[in-house]
Amino acid sequence: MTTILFIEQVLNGLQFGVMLFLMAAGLTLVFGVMGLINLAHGALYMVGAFAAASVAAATGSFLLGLIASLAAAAMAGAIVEIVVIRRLYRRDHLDQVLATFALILIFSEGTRWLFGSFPLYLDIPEALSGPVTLPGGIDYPLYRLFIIAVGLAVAGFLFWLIARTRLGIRIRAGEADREMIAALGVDISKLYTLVFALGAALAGMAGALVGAIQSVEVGMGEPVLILAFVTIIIGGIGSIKGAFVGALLVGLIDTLGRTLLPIAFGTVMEASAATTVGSALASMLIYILMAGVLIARPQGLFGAAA
Amino acid sequence: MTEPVLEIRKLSKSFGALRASRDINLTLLPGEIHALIGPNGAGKSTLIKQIAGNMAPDAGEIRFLGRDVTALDTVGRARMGLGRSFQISSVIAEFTVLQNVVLALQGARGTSYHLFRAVLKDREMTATARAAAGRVGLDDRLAVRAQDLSHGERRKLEIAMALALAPRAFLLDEPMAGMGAEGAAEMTRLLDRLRHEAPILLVEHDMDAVFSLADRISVLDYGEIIASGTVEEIRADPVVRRAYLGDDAEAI
Amino acid sequence: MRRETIINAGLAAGLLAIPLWAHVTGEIFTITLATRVAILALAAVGLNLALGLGGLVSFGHAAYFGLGGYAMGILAFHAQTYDPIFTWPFVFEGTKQMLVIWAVALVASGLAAALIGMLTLHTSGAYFIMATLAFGQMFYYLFVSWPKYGGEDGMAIYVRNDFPGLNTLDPIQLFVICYALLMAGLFVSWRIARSPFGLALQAARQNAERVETVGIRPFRIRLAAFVISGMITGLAGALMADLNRFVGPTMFSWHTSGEIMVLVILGGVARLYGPVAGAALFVLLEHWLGGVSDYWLAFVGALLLLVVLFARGGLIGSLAGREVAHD
Amino acid sequence: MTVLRSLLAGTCALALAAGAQASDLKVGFLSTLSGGGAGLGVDIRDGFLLALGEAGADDVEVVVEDTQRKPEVAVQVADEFIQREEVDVLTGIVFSNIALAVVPSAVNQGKFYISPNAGPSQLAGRGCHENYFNVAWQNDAMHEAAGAHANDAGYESAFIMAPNYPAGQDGLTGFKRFYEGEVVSEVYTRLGQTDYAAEIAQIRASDADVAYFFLPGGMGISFLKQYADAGVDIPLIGPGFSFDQTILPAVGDAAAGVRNTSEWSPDLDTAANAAFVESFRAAYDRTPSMYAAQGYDAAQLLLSAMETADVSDADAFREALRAAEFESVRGAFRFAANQHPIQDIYVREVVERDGVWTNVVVGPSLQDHSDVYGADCDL
Repeated sequence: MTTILFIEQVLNGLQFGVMLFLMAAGLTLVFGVMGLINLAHGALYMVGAFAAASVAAATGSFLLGLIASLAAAAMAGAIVEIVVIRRLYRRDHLDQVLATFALILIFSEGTRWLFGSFPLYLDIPEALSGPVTLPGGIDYPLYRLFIIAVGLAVAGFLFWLIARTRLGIRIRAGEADREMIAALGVDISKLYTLVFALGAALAGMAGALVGAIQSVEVGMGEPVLILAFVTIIIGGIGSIKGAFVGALLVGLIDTLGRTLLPIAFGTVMEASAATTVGSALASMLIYILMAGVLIARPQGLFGAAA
Repeated sequence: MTEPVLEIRKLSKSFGALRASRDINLTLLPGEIHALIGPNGAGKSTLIKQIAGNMAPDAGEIRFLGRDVTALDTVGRARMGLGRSFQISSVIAEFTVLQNVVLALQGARGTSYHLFRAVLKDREMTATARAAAGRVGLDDRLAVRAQDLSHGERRKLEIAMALALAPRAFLLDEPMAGMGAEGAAEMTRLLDRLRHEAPILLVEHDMDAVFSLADRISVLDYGEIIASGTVEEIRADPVVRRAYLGDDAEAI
Repeated sequence: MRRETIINAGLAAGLLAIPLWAHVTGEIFTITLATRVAILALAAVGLNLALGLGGLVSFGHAAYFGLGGYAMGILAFHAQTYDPIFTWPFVFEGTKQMLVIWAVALVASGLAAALIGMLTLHTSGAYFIMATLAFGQMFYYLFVSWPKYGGEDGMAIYVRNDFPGLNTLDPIQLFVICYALLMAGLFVSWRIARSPFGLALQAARQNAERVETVGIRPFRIRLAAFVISGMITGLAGALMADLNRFVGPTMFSWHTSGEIMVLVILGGVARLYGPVAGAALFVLLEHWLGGVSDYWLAFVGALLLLVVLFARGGLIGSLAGREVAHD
Repeated sequence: MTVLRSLLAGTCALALAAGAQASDLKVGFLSTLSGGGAGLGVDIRDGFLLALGEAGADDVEVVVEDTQRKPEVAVQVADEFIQREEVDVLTGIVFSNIALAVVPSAVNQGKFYISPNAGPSQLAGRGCHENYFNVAWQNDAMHEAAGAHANDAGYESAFIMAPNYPAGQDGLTGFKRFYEGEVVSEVYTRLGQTDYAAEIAQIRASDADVAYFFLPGGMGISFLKQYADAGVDIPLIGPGFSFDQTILPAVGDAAAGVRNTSEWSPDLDTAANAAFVESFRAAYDRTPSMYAAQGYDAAQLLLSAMETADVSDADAFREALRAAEFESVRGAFRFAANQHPIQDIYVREVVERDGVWTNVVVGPSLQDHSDVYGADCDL
């Protein structure tokens, strides 16, 4: 493998990781503030992608589609929070898991009912399409660089939001003590709806951004959801920093493992067997990483000690 | 001189800049009630947690029955015979009184991996559990769920659970907390009898109880033992009067 | 008699009587459905042990269900090809004997549960849920990308495995086997609930700190419960594979985990017969709702949501009322 | 179990009016109609029902059920069809793994199975069965045709890629069976993978003359979009699955001009095909896919057999099916000894026509093609 190819794969891993971060950040924020585990987060990702695809198709503007994805996912999130999730904060995790599992079924089949069973079309905007040549002669798709930039910008925004703004103070206070923040006179239920909608909007935006280079179809959120869980376990629940580091780790290890392992096995065994074994092992790498973290630091890399 | 049952040597624990335990030395001798008193925030809870094994000290040593148990966890210390009650009642809420005591019994006996024996059909076991419940006066409440007990009854249940372990030492964290005068008096009589079973390290705010029960008293302030001695010595100690008893000193 | 006891007896009798009646009238498909109910119920009995008694919200029980299924698939596959599974340190041949298959299924799922349990039981709450889910999914990816045993295609076993003295191809006889195992599973879980072990397990769910102070290690108790739980679900997986004469990696998918959990919830968490009621209800719902609309899964979702929000005791809870203390 | 039942609307009434006819036939149609891959099942079903409706087949009753793309659900559905509905013929399965789970047991119980899609090698070779008819293709056919096309086009080195699952491995084996150039790299991706940046980087670095990929469904959509965006100038070829009418609209111009192989194309110049495409568009308001065409042919095959034989006489009915006396929308069609097709495979190109992305035939790739597995079949 050449250095150029390696650098390109690192960029790919970075882009994948940044995408995972958008998913994991919403999940971890909702968990940190409300103590809620939300399986339907992947459904919000799907909602974002479908909203973007249909608005982009109707208006011809990717930007409008992206805005629509944010709005639709945030709205879906807020509605879900008010109608269902709100009743679950005082319940145990089992009830939360089941209710949000039920929401997945409803969202998936509802989307299929609205949009049909065929994948939708969503394309990269003209201005961002095609490759650019990076220093060192690497041809790399501009759109993927754009995703990396957006992801990093969102990460920066979130760190600023949590650390510097009034909302952030309330979020941090909410994590520390629900009763205290209620005593401070903050309307806690409004805060929760807001945080949930924020998490949903992040997921929706991830769905729209990724939808342009992948298939916009029902069920597209589920594999990402599982990876987001792995990310959070590695990074530590409730920690935005943990989600960021975890997402980049998962993105890089998964991408590099997929390309490097078959090559590594190829040096010791016959080529087609090496690709099979290498691919099989590569698909398990991040789970092995997760197991390692669970053994060494059960609370995750940046999680507060239990 | 008899060997102490429980011995704490130079125990220290800090949380950042806060030194919650500073070089604490403490012994518990056979047959005695040793009371540990101190104002809120003096570090009593931190000390109890370290003795029970919930928290590891930064430095120092804890010896129980002549053995260094500093590295042993809660379960190991419980198995050696350290019977503990909690400051805030901690029982199994959905279990009946009898089930709670039986649970403690099977913990002591190590029978928790029996899969197929009906636990409440074991006559010897339930008889022993009944006896322990009887000792604390809960014999007519055996079939009541712990969550339906009164506060005072739950405190008694905790003592019964500690008793069922056939402990070599009791570690009781404010057993009188939240009890009325009558309940406290009853509990005082109970503890008075218990000392013959095993010595008691008693953390308590109720000064009447402490002064009537304790053979020795140690006073904790800012994580430090500032005085230790008999009831009379503590009453007379000027440092204690100033630091802890304050204006109420006259009342004692 | 307590009302719940009567309901339980009714469920046990009904699940036996309906297929027997169907056998007499020649409604073979009803027997197949009843067999499916019995097997799904057994899988849920396994989960209920961890979930109901131990409070361990495992979202990865599909791993054990799938391992049980693949134990059957791999053994039967090697029996078909006469090629031993491994030859070192001893020769291990494939087999078509259900009893051997069950033993292997129990051991395999038990070992996996022990391993996953050791890694995840140090965590709690949401961590535990996500970690079990992720490990279950790991098995899914492993079996999807393992070409020897069919990969994503899975394996079809064309002839059902043998049970001494019975003809397993006869639907009613297969049903009787599954029903007997379900009853055995229920018996085990009934005895465990009343045993010292069950007492410690339930105590650890409610107040782990208290359990420690009486000298019991919650981790070990939970691990043991998790292993037993996984084994029962694994056995159900082996039976399901034999009913379908097919195993595939979807047995490992997290949807399977979710479904097993839904069975427990629909029936009633920690109720002895909750899994039976849940499985029966689920199979019937599939049947009825499937006819109503293409999008029937949305209705299942809505129903599940309503149960979680408003009927937390599940079916048995609604019928039998509040649980009374174990006497 | 899903009981999605769609009795042909008018059919039922007509059958009642005509009284019970001797040639009554009951079809159990089980397919993936919900969740991922539902689009393919829906197209097969629509094509199948269209043919029955056009023929006014009032003596055919169809029971439709969803398999959710889960083999274990499909097995349950098949049990219900056989045990409760007592159907004579089963059909409809989209995916090979589901066919492998259902077909052997169904045909062993004396039922006929007509495959409108999916032709796993096991069922073409040693596992062939007298009651199993494949009216679509053996799985390798399109890959083999793509290998042959790569030779014809003069590509001397190829990068080949498929998901790491049996159909993927078979696909690449099929390609290599006919391809004579050098395979510079053989890559297996994860099933259901959505991001192909890593693989695209490898393709770019490989400097091959052509990249051959088999990524059905959403995987293909993702790959094509990302490949187009990456600006790699190595041409692509693929099997028809990756360029089908069910996914082309979602891919858009990312697939423009790509060559692919299929036994059918909407512009294929036969009278039967022109009529089919027109009536499918009229009935469902969309361009039919290859899957719809196969569903249509499956129904035609069934109807043709019913004209000469009664299903109650299994041997006669089997002979009638074997004769395949129907006008396939793909042109010449007949069965080989293993009851898999002997047919032409075409090279198609993706173009935009009347605002719709679709395929047009460029030319033949393999003529009178049948599979290699038939040699192992004892029929």
